[in-house]
Amino acid sequence: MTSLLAAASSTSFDVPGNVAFAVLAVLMVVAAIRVVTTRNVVHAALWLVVVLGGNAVVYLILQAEFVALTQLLVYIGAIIVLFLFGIMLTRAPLGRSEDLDNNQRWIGAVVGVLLLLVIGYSVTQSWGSDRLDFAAYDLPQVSDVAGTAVEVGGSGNGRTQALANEIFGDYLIPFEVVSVLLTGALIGAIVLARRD
Amino acid sequence: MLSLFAQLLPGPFTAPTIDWLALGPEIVVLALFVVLVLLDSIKLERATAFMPAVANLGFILALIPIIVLAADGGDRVLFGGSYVVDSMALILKALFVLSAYVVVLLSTNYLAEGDYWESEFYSLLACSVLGMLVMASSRDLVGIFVALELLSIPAYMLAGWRKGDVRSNEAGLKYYLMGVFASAVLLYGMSLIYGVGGSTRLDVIAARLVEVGSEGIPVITLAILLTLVGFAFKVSAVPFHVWAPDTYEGAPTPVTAFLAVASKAAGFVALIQIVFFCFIVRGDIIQPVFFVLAVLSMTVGNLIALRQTNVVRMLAYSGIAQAGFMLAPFVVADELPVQSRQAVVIYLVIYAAMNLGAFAVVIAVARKTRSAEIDSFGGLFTYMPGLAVALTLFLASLIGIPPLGGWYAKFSVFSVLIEAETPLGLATAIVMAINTAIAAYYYLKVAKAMWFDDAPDGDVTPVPVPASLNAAVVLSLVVTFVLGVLPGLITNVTEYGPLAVGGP
Amino acid sequence: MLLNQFLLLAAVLFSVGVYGVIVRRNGVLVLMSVELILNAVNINLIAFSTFWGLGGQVFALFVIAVAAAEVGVGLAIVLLIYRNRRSVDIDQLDELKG
Amino acid sequence: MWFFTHVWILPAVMAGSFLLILLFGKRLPFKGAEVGITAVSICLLFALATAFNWATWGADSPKVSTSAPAEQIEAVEVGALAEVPDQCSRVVTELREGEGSASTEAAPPAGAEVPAGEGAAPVTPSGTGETAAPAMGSAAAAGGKGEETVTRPVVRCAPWFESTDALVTWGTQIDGLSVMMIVVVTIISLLVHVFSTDYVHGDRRYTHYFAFLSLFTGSMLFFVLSQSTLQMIVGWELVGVCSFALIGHWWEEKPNSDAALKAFLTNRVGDVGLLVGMIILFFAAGQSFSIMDVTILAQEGEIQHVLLLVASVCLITAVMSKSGQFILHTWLPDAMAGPTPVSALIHAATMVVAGIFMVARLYPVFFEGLSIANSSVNLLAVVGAVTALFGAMLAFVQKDIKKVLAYSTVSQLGFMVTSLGVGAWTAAMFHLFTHAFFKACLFLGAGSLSHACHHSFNMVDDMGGLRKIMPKTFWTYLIATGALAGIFPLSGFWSKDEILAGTGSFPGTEGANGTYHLMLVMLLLAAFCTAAYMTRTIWYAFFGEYRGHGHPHESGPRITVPLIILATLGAIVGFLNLPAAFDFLPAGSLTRFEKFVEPIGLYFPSITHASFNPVLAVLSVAVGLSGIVVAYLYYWKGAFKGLHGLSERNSLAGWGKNVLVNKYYFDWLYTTVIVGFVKGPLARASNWFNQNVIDGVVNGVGRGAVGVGKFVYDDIDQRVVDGAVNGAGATASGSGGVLRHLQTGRIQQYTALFFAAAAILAGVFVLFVG
Repeated sequence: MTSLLAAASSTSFDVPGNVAFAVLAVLMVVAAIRVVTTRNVVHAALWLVVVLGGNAVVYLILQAEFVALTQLLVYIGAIIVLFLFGIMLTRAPLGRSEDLDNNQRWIGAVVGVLLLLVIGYSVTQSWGSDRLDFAAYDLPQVSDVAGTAVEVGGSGNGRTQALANEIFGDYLIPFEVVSVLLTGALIGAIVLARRD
Repeated sequence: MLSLFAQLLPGPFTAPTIDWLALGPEIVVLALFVVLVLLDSIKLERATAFMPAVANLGFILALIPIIVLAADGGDRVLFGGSYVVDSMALILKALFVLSAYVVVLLSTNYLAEGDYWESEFYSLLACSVLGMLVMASSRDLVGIFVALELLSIPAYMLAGWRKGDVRSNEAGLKYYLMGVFASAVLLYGMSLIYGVGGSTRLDVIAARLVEVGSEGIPVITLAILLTLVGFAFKVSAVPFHVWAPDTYEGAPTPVTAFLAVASKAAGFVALIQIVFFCFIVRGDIIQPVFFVLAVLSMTVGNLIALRQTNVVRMLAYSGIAQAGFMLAPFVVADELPVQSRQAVVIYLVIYAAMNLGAFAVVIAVARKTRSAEIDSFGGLFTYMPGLAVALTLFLASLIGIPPLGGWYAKFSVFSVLIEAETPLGLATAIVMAINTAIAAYYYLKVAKAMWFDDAPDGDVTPVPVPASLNAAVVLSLVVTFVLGVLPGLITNVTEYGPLAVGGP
Repeated sequence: MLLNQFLLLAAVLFSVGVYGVIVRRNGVLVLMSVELILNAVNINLIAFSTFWGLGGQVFALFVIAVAAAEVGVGLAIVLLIYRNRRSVDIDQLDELKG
Repeated sequence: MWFFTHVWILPAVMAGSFLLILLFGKRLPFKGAEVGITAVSICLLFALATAFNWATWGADSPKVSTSAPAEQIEAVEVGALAEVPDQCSRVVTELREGEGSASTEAAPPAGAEVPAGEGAAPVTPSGTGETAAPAMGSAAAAGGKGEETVTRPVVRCAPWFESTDALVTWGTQIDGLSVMMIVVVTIISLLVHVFSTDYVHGDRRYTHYFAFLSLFTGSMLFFVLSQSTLQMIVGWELVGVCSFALIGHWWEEKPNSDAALKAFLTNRVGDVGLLVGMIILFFAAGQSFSIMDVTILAQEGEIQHVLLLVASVCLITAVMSKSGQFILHTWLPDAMAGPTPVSALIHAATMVVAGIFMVARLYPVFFEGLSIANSSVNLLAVVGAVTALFGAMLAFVQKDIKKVLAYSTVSQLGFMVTSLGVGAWTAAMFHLFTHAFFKACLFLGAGSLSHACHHSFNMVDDMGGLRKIMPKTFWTYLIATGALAGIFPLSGFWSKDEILAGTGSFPGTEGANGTYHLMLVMLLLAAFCTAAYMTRTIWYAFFGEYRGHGHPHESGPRITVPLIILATLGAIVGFLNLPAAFDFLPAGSLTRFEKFVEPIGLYFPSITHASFNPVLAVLSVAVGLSGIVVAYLYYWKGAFKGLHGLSERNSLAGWGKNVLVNKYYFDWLYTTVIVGFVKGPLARASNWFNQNVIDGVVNGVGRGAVGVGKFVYDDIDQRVVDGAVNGAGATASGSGGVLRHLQTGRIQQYTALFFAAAAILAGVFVLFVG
């Protein structure tokens, strides 16, 4: 599948790919908007599943299979469940409720639109016509000490392996730090959430 | 040469070579974390009594590798440049470890008497300090982000540690939510920087930024700005400061001290890393950004502080103003990178000493008055003269009266601003001069209450001050005083070599 | 396919998330909106990594892990508030001000 | 020489005394007073020995002919800096090295004890200077023949800390100016100590009081001996802190603690000027704090004029607050709340003269920066002259005898500042010197009066007729008053006359640095007022009937002896600087003060001296006497009947008096208008704006557009106003600052603010920066 998509993306006008992306994007945007506007807490969580799932598909389109899988496992497998637990434990109204929003909707709208305009303008100005080429994946680049890219041979098949090499190589310290972070968060969350 | 190739080839994984000594401080604090968790889980009956002692011991032990590394000299570069242990990192690590040591001293009686969750408290403290230690060495976007989260997330929980108190809960939630929003904005900025720079390593990004030039790429401005906004939250710069007074007031006071000193210092360290090793090549953007942040912070912080009636809240707003002073050298970061970085570090160290001292006295006084209102400090001199004198000295140092440390901190900032001779730098210096004069007023309000007013309810029986608090006060006082009289001590150790990335 | 279409999708998700955190008064819903922002970040990172190599993917993985920790902690704090106040309406919290 | 290099002992002794009294004072037989008095006595002896040594050291100094070629003069002047070690002044080192290579002829010997510059041909060998001295001033003014004795300052320093580019030192700089200052400070301080043992006897913080007296004296000594500008800042602040502690000594009464706070806060305003000015000088002098470097470079024109100008203006702010100059003078009269001996110390020798000393020490900066030599008006002179006149007028309406003296100090400091401003440096220093004695005498006399009159200072209601009861106080007070009024031959006459001549505007006066007509007129008016208001205090305190309670009595010897000493000194020290025109007197008795105090050399501007003008001298005495006579006729003889009670009858006069009684409304301006504006109206205005304007607009829109308007009403009126304004407005309720309104405690408003700020910042920067 990945090679197929890669081949498709290299053609100059990629109708099926773009149509698929358009459908996906519209779906994700609608779902995201529903998350922040729906009057039902549980529905919001379910719409969020759609966005997160859509994200995983986007990662697949971008040929990041490992991240896509992680996204499915962590987000849809764990975080959404956490949210549902949260909803249950705080006895949120499971049906429609009218007071989920506060009284600054218009501020939120203005700020959101403003941010969208600024980001959209900047991004379009800078990368208006750049095409995806995935070249970086096919020739995994390893940086030497001076930071210049050194090309080494290899195929796309070893990508997950290369990812692992990166994490346990240059990113070893952040990796260990995250492990401590998760332990600490666990301990603290237990203390805060349990009844004394 | 061959081994280098072997490492570069994808295939069998080659473990990176690790300089274990360079990671010494981190390893000690990590060990402290593990020991605390284990001590708690095996449930020794009397374990809680030992917890503060163990924590203190751990932080002191962490100083040993720092001293060894400092004595050893030389910069240690790990993981291809994404983790660097140089003299600046060592000073900052020592600052974090010592601050944590004092915070443990402040917490000991507070926790024991309030019957809070002690061992978990110290574990989370160790976690947070570990994040700070990593921050001081990270030269990589991922490292900075992860370290920032590691130091923040335990702090969110510590702010809400008085579980039964609605105010503490509220403080925790406010801190948490604003922190998460800030991380989100920060991450968005970092993702754009990655897009421009093509690497997560700061030096590589800086080289790319130089290569790209400064014309017609608005996304660079946007990326730098969003990233700085994320850090501006952490250092409570106006207009991203609103969480700070509420959180400081509601959180347990030792945690407030930790947030106001160590956590803020860590935010500044993050700023130092990302500004001096990367964004410095775009002086045209960072100059106005920091000008706005610094001027707003010092002015707004001071003006609101004038109206506070609660000492902790007053210290929170004064901390915002002080953050403005610390942001000021960044305005001239690209003109005088070495001096302005030195000015920030000097200010951080002195600020830590005098602010921790002030909090120590506030905690000690609150043991009697059960309040942090300024009125409740009335007549303190008549019944606890030692504390009154100590707090007066800390406040005098915060005002900037020589020969206490604070004046030298302000002085070094002033001189770097004026030396740079940029219009924005000079403007910042002028605003700062005015604010220095304003600030005296609210600090003196407290001093006046202690010396000149009567005790609010006529109760002038002194309460004993626990040994740990005394130690904290004395330690802070000595540092404040020594750094004021002999600022050479700190200027000498903050003399670094040239930066990895120079000016434009 | 253009790089820009992914970036714009991310920008929209980001803005919608920002709207959500400003507007939603239920603590859990605010956390959900934060997830929208973080996912926008991840789309950016992965899209850029097609140009620059695997660094972006690594970064995205870290973001996912940290997000999980953040949500856990956040829910713990929200639960704590709920236990003391019987409400997760974060807009009602104003004990501390001035 | 030993005294010059070990003068650091003075502040050290006082600091030691402070610690000793603080730690052990309560257990000592005299509660610590003996420690303080011993320490100050040691310092006084040391200071006198230093002064004596300085006089002989001056005799050994190299001479230079004023008509010699410029290079030779400079060679001698560089040589005279032999006692400035290399690490204490970069500029001197460079000069010395440049001298060694460029002009071998005039190379100064390196030896410390050997007078420098002997090789230069027109330079007379040392030891023959005595005869040259009398003619020096006028000869220099004439710009022709004659010789000058070049000052040999002695500088010692130790490294303090190293900043990025500069080595910062601290140490001592001894020349005529600092020698004069340490003598004045120690004499006054010793007498104040002795006086205090009786005056604050039985006070419950007796020990604490003496501890701070020691620290105060030590800080001032530390300040006047400064070798670097940074050290000056430290000394300046220390003096301020000590005065804060001493003014608030009786803090149980709220006005006292308020006065202390006011003194401190007003001074903070000036401190900012000081800090900025000093930092500008630091960079202007090529990153050096050394006073030598700053002064030499400023003097040699190595520093851009505009930098010097900005630095002088900043430093003048500092002088205005520290030395009580118009418009920052308001703290000084309030500072009378402190114990009277402290007032004497503050007004005569320490705190307030710190500003004058700073200008004198860094004089080249002001001289060049304000172009004193060839102008007819400058900021320093204007500030001084205005202060001199307005302060004197304020003294008229005070009932409190100490406040009269306080405004008198304000006015006299104005004389000194004017004098510095017109270039009459020596006259200013001489006036500082004489003023210290007679003003200390007046303050201590007032203390003695109040000691007798049950601690009241109200001379109008609680005193009167004390002439007979307290003869010693009366006579000493009278002499000091005469000195202050400038009556021949008391000391004040000589110094004031020099200042008036120094304005250079009186016909027939020659050799002044500029022509300052306005200043002369204002100073003469001020002199008239001075004589008159002092006569008024004499009337109220010593004549008429006793109006207070109980039976006043003469004070004990510990109070009267210092008074007698000070009055004697106040009467005679004027002879130290007899003008050169008195050439019928032995040559060794003329212009002594000028010879020993005024530096001549590279680090000091070559100022000229106005010649003595007998007409002006007679005029100034006449002005003083006429002030006395007018007041005498008014009070004693009831002359000018029409004027009595004028202020009640005539609305214009009443208005004038009101202005004076209210101190020109400056306090009102500061507290009500400025502070009040920030606290009150600004906050109220914002509140008003919030409630009336925003509310009004929003309500109008809401009412006007019901159709579309439901959205507007719900989302703007209710939410914005309700959320952003009411929540905060209720808390602040008219008292909160406008900025506190942001802190509503509502987390989602914080969120909105956070993202809105980020969005706006991002938008602005993306559009305008990049």
